[in-house]
Amino acid sequence: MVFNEKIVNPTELRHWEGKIELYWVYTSGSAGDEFFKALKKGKFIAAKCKECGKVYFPPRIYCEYDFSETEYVNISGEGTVRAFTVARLDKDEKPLEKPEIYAIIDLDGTDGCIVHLLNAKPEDVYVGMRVKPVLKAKNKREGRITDILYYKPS
Amino acid sequence: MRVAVVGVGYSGFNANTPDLHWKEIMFEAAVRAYEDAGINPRRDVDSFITCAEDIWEGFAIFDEFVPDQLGAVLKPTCTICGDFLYGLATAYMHITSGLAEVAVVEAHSKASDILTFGEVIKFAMDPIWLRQIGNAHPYYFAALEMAQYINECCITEEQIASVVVKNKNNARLNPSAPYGGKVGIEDVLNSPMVFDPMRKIEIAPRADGAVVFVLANEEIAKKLTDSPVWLKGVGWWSETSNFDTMSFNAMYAAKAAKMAYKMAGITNAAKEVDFAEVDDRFAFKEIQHIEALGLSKRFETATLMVEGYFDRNGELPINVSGGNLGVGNLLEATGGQKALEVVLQLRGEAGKRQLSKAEVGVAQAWRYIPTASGAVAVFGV
Amino acid sequence: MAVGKKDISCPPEAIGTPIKDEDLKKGKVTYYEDYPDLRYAWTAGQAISRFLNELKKGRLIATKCNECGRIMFPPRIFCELCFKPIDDWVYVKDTGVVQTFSISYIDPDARPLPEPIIVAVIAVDGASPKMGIMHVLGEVKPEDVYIGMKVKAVWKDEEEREGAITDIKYWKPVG
Amino acid sequence: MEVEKIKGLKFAKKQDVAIVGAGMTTWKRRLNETGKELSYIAVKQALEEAGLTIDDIEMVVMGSAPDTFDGLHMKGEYLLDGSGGSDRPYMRVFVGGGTGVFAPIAGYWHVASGLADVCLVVCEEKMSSCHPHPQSGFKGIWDPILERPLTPNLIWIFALEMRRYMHVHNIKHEDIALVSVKNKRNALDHPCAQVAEKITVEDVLNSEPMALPVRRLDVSPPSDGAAALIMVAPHIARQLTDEPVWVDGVGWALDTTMWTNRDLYFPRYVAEAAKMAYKMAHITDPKKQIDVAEPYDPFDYKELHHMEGLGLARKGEAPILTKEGVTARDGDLPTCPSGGLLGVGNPIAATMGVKACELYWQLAYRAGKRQVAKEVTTGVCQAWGDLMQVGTVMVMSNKR
Repeated sequence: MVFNEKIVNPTELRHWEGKIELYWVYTSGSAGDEFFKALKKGKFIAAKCKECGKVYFPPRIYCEYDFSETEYVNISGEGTVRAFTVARLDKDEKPLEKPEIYAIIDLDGTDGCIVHLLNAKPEDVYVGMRVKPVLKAKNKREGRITDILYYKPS
Repeated sequence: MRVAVVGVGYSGFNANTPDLHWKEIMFEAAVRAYEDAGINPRRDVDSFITCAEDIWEGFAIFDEFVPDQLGAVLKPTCTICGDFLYGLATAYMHITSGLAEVAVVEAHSKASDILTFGEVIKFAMDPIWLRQIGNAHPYYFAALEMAQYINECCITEEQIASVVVKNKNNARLNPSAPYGGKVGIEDVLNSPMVFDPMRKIEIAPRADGAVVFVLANEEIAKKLTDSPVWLKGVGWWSETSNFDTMSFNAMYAAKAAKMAYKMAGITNAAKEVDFAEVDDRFAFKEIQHIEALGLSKRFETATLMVEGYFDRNGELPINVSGGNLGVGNLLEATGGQKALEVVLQLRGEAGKRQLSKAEVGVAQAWRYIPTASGAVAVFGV
Repeated sequence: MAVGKKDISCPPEAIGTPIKDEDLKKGKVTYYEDYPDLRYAWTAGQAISRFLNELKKGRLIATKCNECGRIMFPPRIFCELCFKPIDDWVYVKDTGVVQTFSISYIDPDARPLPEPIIVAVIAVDGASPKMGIMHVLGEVKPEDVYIGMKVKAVWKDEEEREGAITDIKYWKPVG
Repeated sequence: MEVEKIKGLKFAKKQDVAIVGAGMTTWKRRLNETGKELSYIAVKQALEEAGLTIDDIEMVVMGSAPDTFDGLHMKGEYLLDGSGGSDRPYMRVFVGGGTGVFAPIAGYWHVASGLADVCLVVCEEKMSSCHPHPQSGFKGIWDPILERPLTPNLIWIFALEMRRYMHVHNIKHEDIALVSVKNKRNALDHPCAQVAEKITVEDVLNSEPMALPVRRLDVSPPSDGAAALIMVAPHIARQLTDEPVWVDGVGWALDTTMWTNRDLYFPRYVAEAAKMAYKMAHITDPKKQIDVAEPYDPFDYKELHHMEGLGLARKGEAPILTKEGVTARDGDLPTCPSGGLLGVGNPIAATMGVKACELYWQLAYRAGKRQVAKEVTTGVCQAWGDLMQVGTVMVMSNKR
């Protein structure tokens, strides 16, 4: 026996709607700040582990695996598509007006990658495609990842 | 010291539960588990563990709302932010470190309470590098992984479809599976492509439910029951939290399985494991996880899937319960439903879907988008 | 291999980059501001559905456990101490006694309130001792509130009630 | 079933647990570093003190309080790489504010069960991300149907509890304010402190009212910060140091969700947790056997409340001990010699840095200027959290 009685009439059952009424301000952090300030100038940087030589993108101040410090290195920001998907649903699982192509892009000169949008026709995209970033106009850049509008075939 | 499962209970699993508060589904599952074990939680249990995440529930400190409905008031009670199988690992450690003789693990899903599911998953993504990009549902992240994986392993659409077909049909024999159905390969291939190469039907829909396990050390287990199910091994592992260092090949499951198998003394999983319940919240994940658990070789799994090797009457049945594709995405209770099915099979209490040979079973769960973490538990009689 | 020396002082150094709100506003550091839409519809369930429906009728309902004999308020569908389902539903009075109180000058976001509000834990008459709920007090000056004060619920008009805890506007002193 | 008969078996652990290193970041209102970077800084320091590298770490425990602060769902997963959790078993434990001592308790069971010989415990909190105010993050701690519609502020529960405590024992606010004065002064010696200062009782009583009886200086500030602790098996400890600090006992307990149904004057959840920890540590008379204490002090009355829960003072007696100077750094029972949350800061879970880490440093005689005057062998640290519900207690000793 779990319960002695239960409500039978469904109109007597209640629910209560609510929202988490907060917003958040995320600082980019030490490495992030360095990257976005460079991006504002149109430059790309990655972080190289001083110990094992692994080059991280997104850059970070530590090597994830040996916990030693890193140093910043310049990269071109261009890369190669490793995988992609054509997303057709929005956050509420309703159809998107225009499908978005997301791609994992291995960046040149790094062991890392970026996940970003591709501006191309879905049927033209292929694994191994060379792509380059398209940035916002210099005066519109805010120091965020969205300063990169999208990647496009190069 | 050996650790046994001496009682299991569950509530659900349903697509929606408009009549019960999440506390009430936890209570239902707990009462059934204590009844099954023949214990009184107010007197006999030394430690209570709940597996939950704040934002799945819509709370800031969910731990507050845990004790009452488990019978845990003023007793050692805690929350593990992880899947149910992480909770099992914690209970295992509580018992082997002598902190507890009897420990209770609970996990639940009240997914139907969440109105903005896509937004909630997106909230788990790195705010600086990933969350801001695009407007699509975060399912895209799993689709990227799928795209890379099927490309690497040359897996075809039909092979992925056969996972859906198997699980949806298995679920038809499971009275607690809300998403079972007579589905054929054609039906899957006709399902709309929503995140190419992923189809809508390959994404597990959400479900509500709660699972409670009672675990005990060897001495107490033998007093409580003549035929305990042993928790032979448990493992959990995290790859990384960053998309750039993730393997996209379920390394987390492989490493967790290695840890669990070592504890259980299993050297050749493909031979020694009789059946398994693996995470299939996206259809391709099942193939990935079968490989990671060492139940078949890389590049061969998809072929074996089509050949019926993993069917209910196949060599190595996988997801006899219907898996997540049949039962639903149970959030942190996903591993709970899997462990529950394994225990029921080992006890011979699985009803119409009972397997003829069930002596060693494995349950595996992943922590969902956007993580690369997961846990594995090995049970045996 | 012993590295520890008794004379080292821990923590050896304080690392971290403190920043001020102005640094964000002036753009000295980069940041991202996010307003996610995290919405829920919590199922009220057996006990609370009934409680809310009774509030709409201007009544307070509690539950009873025959094993420990407690009349529990706010109601729940199980007794958490005996770990069994409840045995009965009973109405309790809309009067009670202040167990403890506070005078709050701030709102949930720590902004100052125009007028301080008085919040209290009120043990409701008819339930077991100390079975209280949190609510606000009204029609009383902050300096006149005391622990042990008898209070009574002031309800919204019937047509305004929606089956919510706020159907009670506040509790006012009696006697 | 008769479990009682064989209860004697309990605490038959596989191996003892020692602490060999700790570290923490500075604690400030807002730090530029991300949560991952803060965790990394704390871990790096702990590894250095222990003389270990990240490769020596077998498992990682993360302690972090509600996700609403950092603003990340599954924030344990997000913090993973900076905490050294990459390519390792990694688990996040959570009991709200009590996590600061609960995370090391989890580290204890990882090692005591024999699953890990070296376990890293990391606690992190970045409260400044949460807007409009870090306190807003607590909006979600209330029951969504019964309490949230009343638009409560977190401070309410403390004010209600403090009022009840003052009423039952007839305690004056001046006596309670002494705790704030003591801890903020102690914090002057802590390099990471956020609000260390010399203040007087009058300053506290005249500070801005928040939710009376609670005033601004009765409260600890919101902070960003992280802390780390390394727990190891005896055979590892012996290789690293001649004088490790041992974990003698752990305990935790969670009280009912229905906080309005309890008498708030006594923290029975702390008392239950202490009972478990003391039993394990063979402590029968805490007043005599405990040399130094780090009870949780997010509010000044809370230190007193918790001393009573820990059995370090009789009910209602803690304010008298404080007045007599017993709890000062050179007193008979130094309490919060670190400066506590009131002085160093309150990055919720990361308060491990002034609770478990500080107790370790005191017992290892590494607390520098904060080292208490008397000789110490055994100490207790404690944290508390949720809706005035959870007590977590750990007893440590530098003698085996």
